[in-house]
Amino acid sequence: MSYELGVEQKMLKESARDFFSKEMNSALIRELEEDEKGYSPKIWKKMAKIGWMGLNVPEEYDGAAATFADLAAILEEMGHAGYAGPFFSTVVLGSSLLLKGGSEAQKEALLPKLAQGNHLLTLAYAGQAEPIAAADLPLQATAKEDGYVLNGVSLFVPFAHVADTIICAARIGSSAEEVSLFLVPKGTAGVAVQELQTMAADKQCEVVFDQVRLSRENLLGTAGSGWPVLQAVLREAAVAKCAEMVGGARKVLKLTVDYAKKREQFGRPIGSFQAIQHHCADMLTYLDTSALITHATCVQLAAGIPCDKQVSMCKSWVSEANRRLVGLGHQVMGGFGFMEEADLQIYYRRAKAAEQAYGDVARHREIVAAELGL
Amino acid sequence: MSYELGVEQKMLKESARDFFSKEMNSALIRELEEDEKGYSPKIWKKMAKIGWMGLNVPEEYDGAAATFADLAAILEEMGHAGYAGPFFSTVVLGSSLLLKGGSEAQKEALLPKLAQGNHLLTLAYAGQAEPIAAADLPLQATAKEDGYVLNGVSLFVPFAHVADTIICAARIGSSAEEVSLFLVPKGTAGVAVQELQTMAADKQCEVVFDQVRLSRENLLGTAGSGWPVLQAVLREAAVAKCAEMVGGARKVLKLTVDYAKKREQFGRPIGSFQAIQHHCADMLTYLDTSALITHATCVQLAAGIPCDKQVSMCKSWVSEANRRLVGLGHQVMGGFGFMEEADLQIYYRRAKAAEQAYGDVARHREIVAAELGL
Amino acid sequence: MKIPLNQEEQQVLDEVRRFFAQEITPELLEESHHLEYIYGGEEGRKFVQKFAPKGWLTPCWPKEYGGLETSEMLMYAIRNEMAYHRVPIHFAGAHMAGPSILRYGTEEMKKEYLPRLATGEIEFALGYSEPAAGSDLMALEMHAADKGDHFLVNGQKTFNTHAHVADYHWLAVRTNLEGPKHKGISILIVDLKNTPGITVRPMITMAGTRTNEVFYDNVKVPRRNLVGEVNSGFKYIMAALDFERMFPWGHYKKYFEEILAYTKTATRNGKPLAKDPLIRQKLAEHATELEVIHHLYFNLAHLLDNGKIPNYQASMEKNFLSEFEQRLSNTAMEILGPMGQLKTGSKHAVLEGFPEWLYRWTIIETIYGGSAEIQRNIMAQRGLGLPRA
Amino acid sequence: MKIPLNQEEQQVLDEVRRFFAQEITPELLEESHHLEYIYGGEEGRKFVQKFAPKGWLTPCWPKEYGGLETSEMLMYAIRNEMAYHRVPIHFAGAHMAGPSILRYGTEEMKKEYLPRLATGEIEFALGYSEPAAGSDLMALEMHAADKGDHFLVNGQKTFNTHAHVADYHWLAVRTNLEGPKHKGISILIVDLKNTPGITVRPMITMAGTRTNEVFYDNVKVPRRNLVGEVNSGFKYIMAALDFERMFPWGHYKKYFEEILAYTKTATRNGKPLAKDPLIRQKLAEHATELEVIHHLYFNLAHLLDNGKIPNYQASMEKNFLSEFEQRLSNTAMEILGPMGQLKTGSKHAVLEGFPEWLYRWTIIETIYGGSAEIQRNIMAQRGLGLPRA
Repeated sequence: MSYELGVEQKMLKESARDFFSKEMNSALIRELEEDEKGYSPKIWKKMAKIGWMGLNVPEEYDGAAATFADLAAILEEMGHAGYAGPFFSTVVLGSSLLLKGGSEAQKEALLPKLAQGNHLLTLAYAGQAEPIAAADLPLQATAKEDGYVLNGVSLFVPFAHVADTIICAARIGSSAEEVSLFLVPKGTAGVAVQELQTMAADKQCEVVFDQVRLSRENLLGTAGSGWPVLQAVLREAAVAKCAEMVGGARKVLKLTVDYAKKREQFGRPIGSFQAIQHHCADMLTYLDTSALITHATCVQLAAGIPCDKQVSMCKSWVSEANRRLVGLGHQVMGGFGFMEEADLQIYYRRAKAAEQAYGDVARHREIVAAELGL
Repeated sequence: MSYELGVEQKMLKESARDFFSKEMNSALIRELEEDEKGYSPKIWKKMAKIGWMGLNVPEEYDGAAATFADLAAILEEMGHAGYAGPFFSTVVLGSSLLLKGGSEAQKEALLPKLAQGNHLLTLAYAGQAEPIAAADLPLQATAKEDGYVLNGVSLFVPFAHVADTIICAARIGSSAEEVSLFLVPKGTAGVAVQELQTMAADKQCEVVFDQVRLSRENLLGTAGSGWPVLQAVLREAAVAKCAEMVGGARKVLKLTVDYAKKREQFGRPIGSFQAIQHHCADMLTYLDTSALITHATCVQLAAGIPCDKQVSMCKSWVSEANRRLVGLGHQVMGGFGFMEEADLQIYYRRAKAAEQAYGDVARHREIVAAELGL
Repeated sequence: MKIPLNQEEQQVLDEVRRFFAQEITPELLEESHHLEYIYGGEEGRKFVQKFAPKGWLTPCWPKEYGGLETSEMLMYAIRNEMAYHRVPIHFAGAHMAGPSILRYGTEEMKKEYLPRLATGEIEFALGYSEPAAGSDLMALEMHAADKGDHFLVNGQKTFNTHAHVADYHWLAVRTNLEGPKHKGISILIVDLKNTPGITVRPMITMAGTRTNEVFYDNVKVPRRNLVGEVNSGFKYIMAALDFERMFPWGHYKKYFEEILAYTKTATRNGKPLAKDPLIRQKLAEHATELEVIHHLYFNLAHLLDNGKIPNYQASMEKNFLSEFEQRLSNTAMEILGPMGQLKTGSKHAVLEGFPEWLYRWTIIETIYGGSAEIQRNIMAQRGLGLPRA
Repeated sequence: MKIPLNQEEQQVLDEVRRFFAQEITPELLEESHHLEYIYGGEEGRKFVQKFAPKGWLTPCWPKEYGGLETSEMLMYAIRNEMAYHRVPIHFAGAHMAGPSILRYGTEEMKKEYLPRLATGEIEFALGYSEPAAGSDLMALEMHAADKGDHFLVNGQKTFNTHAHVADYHWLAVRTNLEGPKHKGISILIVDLKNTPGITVRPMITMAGTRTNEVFYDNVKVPRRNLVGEVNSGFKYIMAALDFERMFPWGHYKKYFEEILAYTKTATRNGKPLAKDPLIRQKLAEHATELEVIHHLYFNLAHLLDNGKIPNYQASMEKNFLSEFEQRLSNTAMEILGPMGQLKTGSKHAVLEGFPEWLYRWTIIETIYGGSAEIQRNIMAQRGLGLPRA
């Protein structure tokens, strides 16, 4: 691997930066936090037109066949800009699930629509906690002659309230071999979606499955194949979150340093005080290390190299570094930073949500420990 | 409790400070680290003459019948001065074991001699780790018709190489009710003592018991009564170590602040740099909090109030605070502080030894957790 | 750990506890939380005016001004009990303006304000910070022109947290434009509700709580409302900051107990949280930190009761507590996992959504009332005598 | 994580590894440890002079001076491999004086020193610090009077770590007593073994390692030994510090692996350490930190290979690594418990007594080569453009 982005990634990243600097702004971020949908369909359409929804979709399904590292470049800029919307759930989760687990027919049916931005997806798999083993999955499937009946409550399902299809992981028994993924179209009887109010105002939902009848055609791929597909997608999601966090961290450091240079107290810029300088130096360290490890992990994922340990090192490191970085930003920006109108506090709330998503720090460290042979 | 020492404790403390400022010095500390005995018999005699060995011995055994808080006042000054010697093993461990566990005859036989400074004691109970349950004790006792046979290797026994009597904890089975304490006089056949070389050069020893035959008279108190006595003494020892650490921390902060005021770089005292000031402020916080919690815990111990949780909070807090304080001291004093000739490094090495003695941080936190009902 | 009170004082504290057990209503708690525990709301006033007349709000004040002439220790104990019960706890009047009036005010001023402060009848808002004067209070610019029998005040304040609920403003103004900055500041008492020319505008924090910016436009303040000597205000502010830097911590004891109780019953993926060694270590560590805070806090009372003014010790308590709050809030989020991010009122919210609110709120705490950096400067310079840069 | 090398370079690295596997002797390891991994001891010279002539010590140097003209990446990789194998790793000549001579020296000087540095034949000692000039290098006072064909040097240096084993001194002296301090410093090369008037005295650190104070008493240094321009020394020092701030970290990878292996087999009170969740978390954290260091380190090579001079990045790598070392050492002590305090040679000593030595040694690491505070200043000022005070 190189320590630099490839030419194409750089271009992608720059165009994404341009796009979001035009389309996103502080007022819109706040508006979307209050908005029922939680995203701007107008921006969504523009993004689709550029081709970002189909970024990691193969060309045969009208996608751009880009690598995971390319996708990460866009995600970083989304994190930087404070973008909110169903991109992560549709592209990082949805298209990847379809690609890794779907039948040819399912791919043909859904991927082109998705790539055009006309089909929103999401994934329901967690209950009150991140499931570690198959037995922890909150959704239970019962096999019937003509298909399956699903029951249970899944929580923290991003943008389920607007998704055209919810892909859900359900278990028949308690072993990994008994987990299947299902495609659940919007409006399926027995499915109730309700938004949760979360700190990051990020449209995580409760999805209740009450005697939901699904046919075999709703199975993503084949019965019993769900667990490894789910795990593979969750690993990518963890790293994708890191890319978002790196972008956010970069923005926070910029906000902070700009403030420290401008704000004067005791007759000089506060950025000339050693305590402030050292906070900023630590922030820079958190940012650079997060960017380095995320880049390296993306490269491995993109190359298809097995890298469970690497993924968990990345997610645990970036989650913690980012939380600390934003905390230091607040310490530097003081009263100005903790007002609702300061953008900093948005990144603070999102940092915690990102830390908790797809495995928290302790969970990923435990994976690393197991990979170390402990 | 009050947040101030009583009048008598203040006097004790001041006289101890005077005593050690006359008797101890940097050169002597270094000499004793290299010395075979590891202490100065001359100073020992002077301390005995003042009456410190009999400090917590009742008057009927020629002691001063002082409280644990009084003893802590002296220990703090010992920590401050960098005193080295068998005071802790003889007084904190030895006399307390005799008082809590010994028969009347044993007390009469040993306490007056101890109080006069003519009998050195120590305690052997640990193996390669701090024992948590009775089954973890490394010494095994087998009951015979005429007494017991002891086998096993105890480690980290302070000043065993000069002790007149080693009190050891041995188990017949693996339950707490099967633990007995034994008085093992110097020269007992089958007992081999060897100094270990430790980072703090603090005369911790290996004591090997190889078919050591002891009579029933060697039992401290009664058979099977050892575990609770041992635990009570170890709790006191943990807090006594805290008192030592507080004294050491006070000295380290003084060394550091004096240096920061005097040492100039970039045309001004380094103590005027904000980074140095903040290190010093954190050191002050570690010191004051350690002193406060140690004082409060000593008062409770002295009053005989059951306080297992308090003791463990104290030991875990002070151990960590002290380690961090000394580390910051090094960061402030830079190259000057890490030379062999700087006293700071002595406190650094001893801080780690004190942290590990009588339960480390994780061990004491686990006790606190259990006491919290977790 | 017990609080060192004499028997009589202990009885008062016991009585206070019984009173709280009986008198605290859900409406009070809701308002109190909504106002981030500042005094001045309707429910808060009803509640406080029931117990303050017993002398419990200002027990250590002289009897003639509504106190009980007890130790500071008792006052600290009661305040902390109030914090534990999550009733209003931030009294700019009783605990900052009041003690300053006691120390520096004229007899007339004492009689005018102290009894009403002691009973909770009136509340003050602090008027210190300005857009260009945060950590650097000395830089404040709000101008009060000396017009003989009154001052004419113009300018802007920010972060005046009580201003929308308080009756009076404890206002720092510049009365001398020449000479050293710290020698040109005075303190005025301004009737916030009956003085023309004052505009109070809300500023909302990331925790959803309100603070205010306050604009003075040719506001006339009678000369008799000048506290102490003219141009000596900075000295009074510094002394009062020492009062403010004594932060009760009972709410965090309570919060810790709630997390502990939750941990004892909850499971994650079928395993009891209470048996998770990482959680056990963290909670033990926090229990220990609470014990440390207990001593840092009551030691301040001890110093006062022995005729000493805590200064670096107050900074230490403030920093230790506020940094602890952030650690505790983060631990709670770790224990609760994704459930921790649910807000009050959301489906499935745990501990009534408090954890996510506190996770936001505690960020403010290391900044309010003097940032952690300023407190460390104070500890180093006042506590250890290290030289200024 | 793989190191980004091309195929040819990878082959060199593989060859280096094979060489190390065959050629490292216990005597070398003992001397190397005793000398805290600085170059200049007898065994070290024997060893290095076997492999340096292959170009492995200075692979990125021009071929004419003994290099292979490879990337910096390979040099970084080899240095780290050396650190992992605990052979001498601190070369004041090959890695600090050498690159400075390459950049600023005359052709004559290059020919005189570079080939001998590349083969490991000679070693330098840095002569920067003085009693009054530590973090504040600019304050150095050792005086070199310009006598035309030579300089006459008088004064004292401290913390000159290689001075007792090196052949030459890379000496910073004051050549102009007037004007700004940083414009009066020059660099001289001094033959330490054959120049009268030099006294080297040992200074022993808390880790038992040796550094030196060096006294110059009317020492004559030929003018041709002046590096670059007179009075431009401070610039050269700053540039060379950037080289010094690239710290290999292989020894700590090795140490981590040893602790990990120990943890997998050892028990405490009958329970396997490997199953202790606290230990699992800590070791996972450290494994992750090592991964981070890997990237911080090799990214420096990447920058150099792309024509950039790392500066704040070098400070970052130095700080991250040295602070990591302290965390790792402390974790080792926690895992080992009381056994960790046993010294090399003591009965029952674990991991040959390394843990307690490293616990002492790592304290020095956040200070040597520019304290952590200075590095943070650099990151803030050079990396983020924050203004000086």
